Amino acid sequence: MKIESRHLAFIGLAVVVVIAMLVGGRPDLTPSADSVRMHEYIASLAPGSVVMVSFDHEASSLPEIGPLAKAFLRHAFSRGVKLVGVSLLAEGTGIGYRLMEETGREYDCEYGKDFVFLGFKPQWVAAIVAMGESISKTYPEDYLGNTYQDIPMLAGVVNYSDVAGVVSIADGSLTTHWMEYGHARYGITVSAFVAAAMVTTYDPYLASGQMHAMVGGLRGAAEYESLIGVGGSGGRAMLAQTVAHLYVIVLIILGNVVYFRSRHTGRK
Amino acid sequence: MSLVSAVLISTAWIDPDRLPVLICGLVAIGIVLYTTFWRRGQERARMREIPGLKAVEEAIGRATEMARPILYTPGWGGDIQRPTTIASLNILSHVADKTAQYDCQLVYPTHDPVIMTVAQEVVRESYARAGCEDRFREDDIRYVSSSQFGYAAAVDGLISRLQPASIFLLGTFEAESLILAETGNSVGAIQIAGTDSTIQLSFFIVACDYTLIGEELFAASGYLSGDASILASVRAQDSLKVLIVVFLVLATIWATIAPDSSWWRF
Amino acid sequence: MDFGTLIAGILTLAIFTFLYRDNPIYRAAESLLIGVSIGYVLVITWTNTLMDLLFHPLFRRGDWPLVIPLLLGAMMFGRFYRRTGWLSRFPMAVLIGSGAGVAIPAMLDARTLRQISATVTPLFAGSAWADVSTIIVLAGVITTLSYFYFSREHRGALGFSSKTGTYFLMLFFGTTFGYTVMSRMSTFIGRVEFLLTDFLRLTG
Amino acid sequence: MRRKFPQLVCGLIGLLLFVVYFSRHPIASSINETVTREYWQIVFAFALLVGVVSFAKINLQGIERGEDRLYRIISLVGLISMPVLALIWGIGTGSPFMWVFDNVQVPMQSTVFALLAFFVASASLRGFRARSGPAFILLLAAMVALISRSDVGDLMSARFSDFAEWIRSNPSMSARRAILIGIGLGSLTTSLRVLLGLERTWLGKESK
Repeated sequence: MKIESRHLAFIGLAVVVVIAMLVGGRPDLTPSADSVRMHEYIASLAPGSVVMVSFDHEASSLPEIGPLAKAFLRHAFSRGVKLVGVSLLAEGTGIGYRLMEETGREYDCEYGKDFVFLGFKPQWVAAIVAMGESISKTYPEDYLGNTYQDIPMLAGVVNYSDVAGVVSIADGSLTTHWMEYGHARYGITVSAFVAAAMVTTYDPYLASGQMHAMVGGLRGAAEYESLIGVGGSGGRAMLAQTVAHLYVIVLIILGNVVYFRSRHTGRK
Repeated sequence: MSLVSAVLISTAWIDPDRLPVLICGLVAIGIVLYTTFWRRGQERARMREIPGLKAVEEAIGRATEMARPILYTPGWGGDIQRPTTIASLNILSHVADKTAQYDCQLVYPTHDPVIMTVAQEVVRESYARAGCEDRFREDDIRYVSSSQFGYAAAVDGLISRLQPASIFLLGTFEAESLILAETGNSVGAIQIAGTDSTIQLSFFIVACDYTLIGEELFAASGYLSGDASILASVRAQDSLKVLIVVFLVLATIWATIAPDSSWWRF
Repeated sequence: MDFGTLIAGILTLAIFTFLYRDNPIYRAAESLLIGVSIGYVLVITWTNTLMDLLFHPLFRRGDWPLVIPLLLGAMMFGRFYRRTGWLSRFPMAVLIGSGAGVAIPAMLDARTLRQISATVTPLFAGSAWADVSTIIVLAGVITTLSYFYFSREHRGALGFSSKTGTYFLMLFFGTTFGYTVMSRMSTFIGRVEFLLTDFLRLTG
Repeated sequence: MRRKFPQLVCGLIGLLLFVVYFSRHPIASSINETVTREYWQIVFAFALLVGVVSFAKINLQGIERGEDRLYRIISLVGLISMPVLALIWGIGTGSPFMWVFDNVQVPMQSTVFALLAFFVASASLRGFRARSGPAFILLLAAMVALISRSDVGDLMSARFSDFAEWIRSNPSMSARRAILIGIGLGSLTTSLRVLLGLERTWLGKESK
């Protein structure tokens, strides 16, 4: 069995993360400006206003997206905001319904009165544009097969002008379509909870006002949880996350030490 | 003119919100057309070097010497409508010309059946031009899976089994980028990457030997093919950049003097 | 433990064996993943696209204009014979042409124009710190653009500007790397959680 | 004829969609929708069939030749079983089709995704060498981001996180913005070349 330096790096990572997960723990965090801005935005919505939430992610990123989605849903449900769930990805459909259902139950919210899940429509651009014209025509039925007109909370919700904003929960670039079509064409306010990897991609959109507010990554989820005062898995995984980050930093430093040493001996 | 546009707008044929885009688009198109058709014949300006380009020849030479295959893949993120994919196919055509000449195996896995179809056409033509169409193997240009990590697993497997001497990762990549680049590194391949996906660029820069950043990919396709029209459009893009910089500076000064102005907002 | 979790756990471990190197266990799992994922896409495309968008509207509702995409699609099959291979260029032409037509205004608007106007910010309107930020952003955009200027060799002022641009680019790539590490670690932590909690039941 | 005609179709339909973008007229919207929704999806679906057939063909030929027989059989069984399951029991929640998706495809996909964490580790060890000024900046920026997004940043000082945020939303954002502008221009010219027929790689280059 031939062990290379990369194998050692692999083993090290597995060991530190597994130990951190077994130990557990919950550190305190100072929320960043991004999280505070999102929190203020959701808190400013009047109870009873309707917000659309779009689950634009796949199953494979659930470990990161789940805590973000729950933090948002908890805040919205606790404020009495009514939520309309949709999904632009086939894989996000089952997950979106499950998340809304579970979180809604925590706050005694009733399906059909406080929240509803419409489900998935293919071709994201077409779906976004079609809803801009008419949501009921795009979704004649909800995810569970109820007719749109029979759902009490949807009475009077025709298109984006009857919705306070859309919150996209995304692991990739789908939020771009909400901004480039939903916002540019119909003027809907777009906010997003995104995977950390996407944060720098969306920065210019946030700076140009095409996006209203953004929270990113597990750290963002943990910050948001501390802002709304509930615990969640975002905080729980933060210890493992911190340890993993430190481990990567140690590797970077180690790599440079080896590099400069070999250069040094090479010169001699 | 203004009467015509007023009529068009009033009958809803032109969306007034999009008028600025239309005007800027026409100006940009005008500049591109002018550079392409009227200035094409002018002497070739001394272009700036792109480091990844020489490496392309080097990578092909290396594979030939070592008698090992070349692996070329356009990433999971693109489809045939994406300009990046088209630029990547241009470079593929150049690479295939060389592999046909030197009789070196070229393997091209892709996630998109349409890209597969076009790539087969491109490579077949290259082999025909070199007069050795019999050496072209359609199976080498293959569709693996549309699912992101199905594709990543398949290309990973190919890399570890074929042990290619050189790997080209040119196109639109998503999260699979680092999986491929690190596996390629573990088999000791020389790797040339290029993409417009900004997140993945950070990984390519860390893990690959040469990286074409964003627009460099478009320019590279022009340099390699030596196509005068592509080079002309690279020049047109440069003129547009100069215009943009002038605009930025002027508009910032203007906005500072007259903060209420808004002509610079699109 | 239910049967599904058992299978999922075994397959998870099989994929992880690739970290040591390519091996028969990984290869078997990889082959299965490729096959199943193609099968999944095939089924979803069949029901959501071919049935919902083409066959049902065409044959049940008599939506005859759909004959055009049907014909275009069928032309793709021309590829199976060398003599009819050129037929597949027509559907390709439609895809590529319409893609290009849509891309020109959309890219120009969302990527170029809006980003240009967002860069323009009045100076001396807020704090001194805000002005510093504004100037840095402006300098960053201009110098990075100059890095992508190809028509001339990068010497003199252009050389200085494009060199400065590389520093901005590296700052961006470094920051992005840092943020992306966070995502990647989260995913791995998720798999560890599955293995520890659901599969091995070591934590609750 | 075999090249010119497709070329013409490409240019005309491209021009049509370009024009349609600037209009809000119902006819324009419906053209836009018909092409992007119906044509793209349907043609892609047929192309997928072509891809699947060629995938099956390559594997069957491989099995005949005795190359990697076992693995190829596993792939084909996976490929065939999904449509068969869907055909017999449907694709609803709780169907065998979804069971295979949930317990076979999703865990494997997530795990391939999770491999990335390890490759991040090996790339960090190998790739971040402070060889030059820019390379040093790359390394430094990565470390600042890593620290600020863990708990350590808070322990050091709140100022540190603010500084990291400032870097992200100012100098770093400006580079990303310039890349975005450049890609917008690159896409514009490439697309234009396609429509004008100057870019013909997709047709296969003519033999000289």
